[in-house]
Amino acid sequence: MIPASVQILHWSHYVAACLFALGMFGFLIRKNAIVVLMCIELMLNAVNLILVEVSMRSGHPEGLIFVIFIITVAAAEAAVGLGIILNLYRAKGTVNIDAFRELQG
Amino acid sequence: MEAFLPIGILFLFAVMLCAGIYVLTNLLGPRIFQKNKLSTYECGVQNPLFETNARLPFKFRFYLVAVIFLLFDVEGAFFLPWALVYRESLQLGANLLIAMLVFSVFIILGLIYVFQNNYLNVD
Amino acid sequence: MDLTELSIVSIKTLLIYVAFIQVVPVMIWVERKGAALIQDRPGPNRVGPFGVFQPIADALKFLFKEDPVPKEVNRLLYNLGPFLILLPSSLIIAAIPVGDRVELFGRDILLQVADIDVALLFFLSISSLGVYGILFGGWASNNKYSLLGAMRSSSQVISYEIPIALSAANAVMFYGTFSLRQMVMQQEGVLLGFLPNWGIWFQPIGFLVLFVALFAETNRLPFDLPESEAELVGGYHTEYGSMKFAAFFMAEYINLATASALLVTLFFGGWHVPWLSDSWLLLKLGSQNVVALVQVAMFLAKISVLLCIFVWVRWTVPRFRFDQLMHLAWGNLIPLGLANIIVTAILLYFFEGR
Amino acid sequence: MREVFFMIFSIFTVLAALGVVVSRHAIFSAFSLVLAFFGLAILYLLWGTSFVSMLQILIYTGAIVVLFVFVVMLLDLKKEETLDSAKTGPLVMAGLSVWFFSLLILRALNRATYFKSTNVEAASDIKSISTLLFSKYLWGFEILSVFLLALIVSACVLARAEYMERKADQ
Repeated sequence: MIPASVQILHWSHYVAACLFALGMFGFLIRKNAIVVLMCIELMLNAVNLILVEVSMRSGHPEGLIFVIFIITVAAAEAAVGLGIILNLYRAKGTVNIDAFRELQG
Repeated sequence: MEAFLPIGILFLFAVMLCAGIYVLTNLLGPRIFQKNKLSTYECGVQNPLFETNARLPFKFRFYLVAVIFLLFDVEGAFFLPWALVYRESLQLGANLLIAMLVFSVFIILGLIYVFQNNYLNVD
Repeated sequence: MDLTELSIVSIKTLLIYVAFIQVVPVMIWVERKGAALIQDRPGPNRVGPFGVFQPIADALKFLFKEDPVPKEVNRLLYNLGPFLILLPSSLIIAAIPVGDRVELFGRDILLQVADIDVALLFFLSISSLGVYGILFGGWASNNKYSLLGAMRSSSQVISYEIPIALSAANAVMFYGTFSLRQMVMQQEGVLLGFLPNWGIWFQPIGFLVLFVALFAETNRLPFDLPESEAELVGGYHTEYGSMKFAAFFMAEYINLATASALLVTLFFGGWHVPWLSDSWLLLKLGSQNVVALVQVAMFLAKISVLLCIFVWVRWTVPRFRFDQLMHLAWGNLIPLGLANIIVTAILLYFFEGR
Repeated sequence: MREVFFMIFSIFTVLAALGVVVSRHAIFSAFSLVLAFFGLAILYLLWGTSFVSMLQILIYTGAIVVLFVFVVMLLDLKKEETLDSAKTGPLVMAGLSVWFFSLLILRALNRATYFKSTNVEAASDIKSISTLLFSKYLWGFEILSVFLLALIVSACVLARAEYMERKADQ
């Protein structure tokens, strides 16, 4: 294993950072619960992109295995998250996250 | 990566075809707009029948189909890499066969569960 | 990727794409003539001899018809709807190996848009994108019937994607590769003396599952529920006018052609002439280009046989009810595909395992 | 040649991701999510992993976002005011945290040096990924199947079709 001083910062680093930043921004700002879930998916994809890029440039394919597992977990998260949102919609009649404030006493 | 360049070219041709269709239709088609032509098709009924809430549960079954599809699609996708390496791995013994049998047991359990509570009787 | 190679690739892509688009008018004519034959009526014979120019007349009619866009429809998705189906179905053409290779301009040109090593996986994932055209088209036309039609049609299309994935996995297990070109290479010559060396003899159940699932994937009868005139007034393309309505059917026929091309590539030996091996053909016919011509003709013959079967089934089998349709997918095809994979895995172990 | 494609599709993906956050109606954000994932799949392709990019299109764009679109079509959402109705406080805080976080990532990555293994090309085609998946990570694969079974049960219970029917019919 020889340390390689590869040109570190590449386009996809910026893309991944922007994706994560946008996902986080949407997660904090948006009022619609479904769009919040979509922004979480965006964040997961930013992680995937960095994993693919680093594993391809360094030659270790383990990163790709992690990407496959992350895709599965993201599918799981979307399925259960949307199930919860549907139940909240049935209980509250709206998907706006301001309405789900039961625990605030 | 080089092999995917022709697919990009094919995509360009497809986009050109679609744009051609869209532009030709707008150029050649006549423009005679009457009121009733512009409202969506309602079978002649003025106020659409099922405006009430009754539609909600009917549509929930489609959500169920989509969720169960998502989970089984992920499981189906795991069969693809397995199938790729299964034939060579037989020389090294049957551990891939056993791995897939265990995987299929859980899929079958999932299918049985879905069918037993007939979540999928979408009618 | 110098310029000459780029131009060769783009010309080849254009030729193959136009060839696949020519399937649409031919299929319109075959469909109407086939239906007429089955229902014992003459069918279109006014426009030109035997109604051969009828598809052209239809195309012109669609072009010159007005395209009324209802008011309360949101423009972007409404206009994008039909093209979101047409784009994926034309992208799938890239994975189909039409012929072996041709020696022109001193180069070996593969008779295939893109020889990628993930061709079958590419086919699966791009065909799963077709759902968006149905969903957005149905939702954007802002009409109860088209919304429900879009939901029913897309739940049918997605629940038939899993049997396709399972039978594809079965095929990959046999051929040991995703590339459709290698799969066709392995189906050459003669098997057990009298059979052509096709894939169907090894995986009959895989073929059955894929054949039925591809019917549903292309929304063909007997899985024609979303467009069934009786219940849903035309399903998700109720609100579409002239050429956009034609775009839906163009996409359906291109899907039909690519689906039968996939069946031919996986199970009926692609561009191989049955019983004859390529080297023998090269010996007989001299130059490689003539052999390639014969191979492409054989590929087209096999596809047309399957297309006629599609048309024949459409006009003889009654339509499924929606829950029967879902039961067929989840209750019969998916367990059958799964069992097929397990059984073939075990058999392979006994024949080849240590 | 490859750098040009990288630049085009990077910008395309970021713009599509921006569309997800900004668009007014949930179905437009779902549509731009599809474009973002498609752009990402092409980026993976440019990096050379055709298997992961096809998997991304197959599962992410072909199943997860379809589920999102189904749910959005299920609940007839009205067009909502997105950004201007939010109070300015969380907006500024969110913007700052976003900016700070992306800076953090870039800073950390800048110093990372890779230990380049010898066989870059061999390690990345499908066969080697699959053999690795089923040799070293076989247990992860088995645990995944149990995980997916638990998911099927939980997703079905969450949907609770019968209970919803009764509730909606009252």
